[in-house]
Amino acid sequence: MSEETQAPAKKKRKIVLDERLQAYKGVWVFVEHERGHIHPVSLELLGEGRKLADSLGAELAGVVLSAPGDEAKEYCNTAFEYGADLCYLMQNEVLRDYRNDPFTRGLTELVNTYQPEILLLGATTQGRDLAGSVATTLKTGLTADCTGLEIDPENRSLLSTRPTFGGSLLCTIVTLNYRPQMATVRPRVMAMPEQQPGRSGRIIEHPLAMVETDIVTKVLEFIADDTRDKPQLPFADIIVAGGRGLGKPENFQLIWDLARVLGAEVGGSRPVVQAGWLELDRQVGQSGKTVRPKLYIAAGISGAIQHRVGMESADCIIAINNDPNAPIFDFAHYGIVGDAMTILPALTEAFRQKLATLKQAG
Amino acid sequence: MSGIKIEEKLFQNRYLVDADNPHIRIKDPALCGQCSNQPCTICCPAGCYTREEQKVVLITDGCLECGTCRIICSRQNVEWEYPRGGYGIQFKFG
Amino acid sequence: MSEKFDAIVVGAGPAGNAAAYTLAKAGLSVLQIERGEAPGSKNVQGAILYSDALERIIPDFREDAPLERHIIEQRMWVMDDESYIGTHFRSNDFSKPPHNRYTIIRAKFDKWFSKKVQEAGALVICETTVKELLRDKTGKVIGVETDRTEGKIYADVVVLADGVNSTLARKAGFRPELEPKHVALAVKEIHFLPKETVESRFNIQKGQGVVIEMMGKLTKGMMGTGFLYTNNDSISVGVGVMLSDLMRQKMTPYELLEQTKNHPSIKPLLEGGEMKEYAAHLIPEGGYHAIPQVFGDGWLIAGDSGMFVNAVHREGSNLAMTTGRMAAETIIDLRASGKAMSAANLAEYRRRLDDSFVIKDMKKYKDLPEIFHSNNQFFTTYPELVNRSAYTMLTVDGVDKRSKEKEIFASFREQRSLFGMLGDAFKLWRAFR
Amino acid sequence: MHSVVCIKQVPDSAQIRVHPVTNTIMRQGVPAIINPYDLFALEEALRLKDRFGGKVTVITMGPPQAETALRKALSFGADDAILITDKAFAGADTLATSYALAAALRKLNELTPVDLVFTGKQTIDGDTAQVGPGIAKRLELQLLTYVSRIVELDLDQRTIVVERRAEGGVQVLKSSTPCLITMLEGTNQMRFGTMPDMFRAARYELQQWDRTAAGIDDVTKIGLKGSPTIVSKVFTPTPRAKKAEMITVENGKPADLAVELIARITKSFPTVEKELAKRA
Repeated sequence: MSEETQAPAKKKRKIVLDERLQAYKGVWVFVEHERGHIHPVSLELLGEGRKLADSLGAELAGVVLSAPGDEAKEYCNTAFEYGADLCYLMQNEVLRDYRNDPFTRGLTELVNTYQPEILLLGATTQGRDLAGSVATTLKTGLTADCTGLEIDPENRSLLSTRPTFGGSLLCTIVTLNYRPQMATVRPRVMAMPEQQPGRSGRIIEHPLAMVETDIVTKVLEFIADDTRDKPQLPFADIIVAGGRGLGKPENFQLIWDLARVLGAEVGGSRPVVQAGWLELDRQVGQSGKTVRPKLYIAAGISGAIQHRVGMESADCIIAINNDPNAPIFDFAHYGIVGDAMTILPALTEAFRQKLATLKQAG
Repeated sequence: MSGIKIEEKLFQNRYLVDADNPHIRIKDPALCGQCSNQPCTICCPAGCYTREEQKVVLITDGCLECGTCRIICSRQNVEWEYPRGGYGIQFKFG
Repeated sequence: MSEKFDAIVVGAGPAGNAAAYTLAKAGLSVLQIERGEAPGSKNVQGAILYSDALERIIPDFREDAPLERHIIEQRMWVMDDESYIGTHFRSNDFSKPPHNRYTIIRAKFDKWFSKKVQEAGALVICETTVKELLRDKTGKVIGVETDRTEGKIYADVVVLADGVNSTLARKAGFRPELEPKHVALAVKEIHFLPKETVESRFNIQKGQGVVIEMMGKLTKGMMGTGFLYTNNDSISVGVGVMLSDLMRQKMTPYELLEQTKNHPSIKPLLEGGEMKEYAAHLIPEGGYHAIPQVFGDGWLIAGDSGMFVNAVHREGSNLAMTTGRMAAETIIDLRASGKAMSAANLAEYRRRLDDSFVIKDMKKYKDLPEIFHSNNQFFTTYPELVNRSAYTMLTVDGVDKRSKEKEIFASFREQRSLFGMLGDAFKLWRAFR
Repeated sequence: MHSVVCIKQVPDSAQIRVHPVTNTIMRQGVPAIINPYDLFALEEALRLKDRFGGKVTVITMGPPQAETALRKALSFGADDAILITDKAFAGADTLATSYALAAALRKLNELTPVDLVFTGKQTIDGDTAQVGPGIAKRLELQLLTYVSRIVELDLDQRTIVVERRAEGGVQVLKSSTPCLITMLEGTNQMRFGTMPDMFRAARYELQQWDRTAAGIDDVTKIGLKGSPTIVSKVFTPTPRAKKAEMITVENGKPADLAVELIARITKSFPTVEKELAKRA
């Protein structure tokens, strides 16, 4: 939907659901899996789906499409432990590796047969590829990268909220007289629900009438990412970042020391990358990476807006700067005014002890 | 300087940065060491020139292409060109 | 097969657009090259549009040109640190169309002007920077080379309207580098406010505008001026000082702008505004003596590139449009009579400028830059004295008026001495006669 | 070889600001640009043209002003440009958009057979990444999304091998043309157009198609009517400008500061505590 040409609906358009669509019930979550394990986003969506199903008074179902074998049963059991009441299971050799054609055919078949009112997928490269073609095949509405999902009490329809215009605004999207209401959600947006070991549910198997010769696109091979050397800042949970306030490139070693103890990724502001202290892949900010770690430690970074827009959505931000009115103290959670060169080693030591105590306790 | 952050002002502007192809260059950094008052570090309206120990560091990302640095450099040590066509500052109002 | 045109115009500011429009309207094959993403992306101005210069090019411009407000009130302020004394001239005649002056926003205005240039038949190509002039063995300019592959383009004549830095003329050796005392650096912001707030704050109706020119201690002892112009739903505020003065001061341009915005008389006018852009630009202030060679074999210079600015009256864009138009008219007349684009023939352009208000005005104030340059008391002492005197006269404190007058004269004499004041009066007379 | 690249003119969202005090949307001075992701698609098509020869056509669906985006695409080296514009398209969401573009592509295919259709990964104003898959489904084209490299292309055999970004790795797929490719960002860098291309773009007589010219007869499928989703409200996120809690200790020794900081974190940030436990 293109925002700028669409004026928000002035009067609240009364969504009247025609007869045929009344029958669509239940909330489905597409369970994405890759080489033996479920993608975490699917579990987060089961948590979100549980909430939606409860407020609708409907059932939550996992949808598993995979090659024949016990693994698929495992995926269903895990889905039950994260809240699913039942699982639709479709097994066929053509579903071994993800390909658009068979997965679209399979998911569309299930939807047309068992008619859910809500279908959620993870906004991964697989989820977005599949959601786009399934929504078009079903001729229904799809909202991507949602940050909030809730049920409109008046007419039981799904209200999906998502960022627009580069994230500076949010908008709420409603699917009109079409079912199912589809939405994708990015990883790490929804909270991970508690696992309830031993929780079970029923499985409904459904065949997919397709053979390999029906499918044009073949998978020649799969090259796994070698994550060791390439910095993965956008996916890091803990980041230690340094700025020009550290004074000299040698002082950056203190950042690396703390990061090693925390198993964290190292990042930096634009000036240090420009000055050649750090490689471009590690630059955080407007013209670098956008990161959403759980913990972001910033030492010697003034926190100019060009840096802030790249890291302000971190869960917990710690700022160390010798300038008391550095802008970073306006939005960090905790601040220490002091010399990073002495505070960083102290922090490294304190965290090492903290991890040691956790180890004994754990 | 009472803590006016030039970055806050430049953040409002629209730039098409010609990545790693800066249009202005300091010809001989050593000359800057001998320059007593380094006026470029004061007069540049976008704060592109910053003093670092003896040297002067130039980051052209926020450049407003006014030409001041070329004119005031007493040693004509600034190689000043316009950015490539379509790059650099793009004024929304001007 | 290389491209060949009757004329190439470099730059899409007021001078370039005026030249390209006039040439295209006369049926010449014209190529206009602009380095910005669009005409206006690289241009900065206060900005006031003087209708007269544009009327001679596009008489019916008011029908669809993006104009902000027509100006009905001019305020001139002489500033002290906490006060100003000045004149406000508001006339209802200014409200009667056709309006004489408008505030404009250059990015929108230049894009409109460029559309007119294209409708007139000129070929406009943006996002392309002209690197240097192409010259034949005799040194005659025969075209330009751009920064794109296969970038050589030929023409009988090239109009250089590439702005104050005048890079092409400098590189070709047609003119020397700019001197700090011949140019001012202006920094400017635009603050957005609801239309109603602008109108209530300046006591104006829909479409009406107020402009303020400021001088005095605002520029902290440097020679320069400040300005505040009302646009439709925004306010342009800025300050400009001579580069030669700025070099000696330890104050950055954005610090000077911040202090200007916080002056007690200005701060309330900007209250609640949202700053949407910060710009900087050089303004030619050298006046008549700084005008370079403006014509030669196969080339002409128009606009800021030729230093055509009458600083004391804040007139630049009208001189740019006029010089652009006259450059084009000279080329058209030479072609009509089958004459070559030689320096001798193109000298006619300079002769026409000499007969026009452009050079006459600039000649009138030719000594002003020098005088003001070495007499910054006009920017410090006198503004202070005038403001203090007004304060003294207007404060009712039981002191009799004659004593107040004595005190005021004493303060003038003490600061400037009788002889000094006589000298200053003579200097002002010489600068403005 | 004939490639068609679908591009969209979008507001430069990086320039859109939210007023810090009134929280209103500041839209003044927001220029329109080519959707940045589409440039990777256009560059890839131009590189294939450099290798195999043939033609690159650029199409866009939008208001008349979208002409500037097409001229910019021409200036990079595209050969033809078609603007699909009609009042009936206003308010179209991705489903209606893919319907209209698919119809136009059918028409184009009749004029000159199309080998590859390119779209960007998504748009920066809609971010839905649905138009590509939507067009492919409607035209029965093989869909290859998040393509990072075109490994092989055999025009006679009509086969193509690409590398596609998947979760945790790269899939190498072999498929057949005609197919629809959405390009991953960062896979290439847009070239700097030559002067002849700039001239051609400035002089190009733009082709405009309304809905009938684009071969659309069923008006209920386009514009607001053909859109299953509508925007019910647009609002600004509540800004969290809460000042930092400053950590200080009497003796100001760094070691004590560090311990005090960690204590505060573990007390009010359980997720961080859990994360640390994982790494113990």
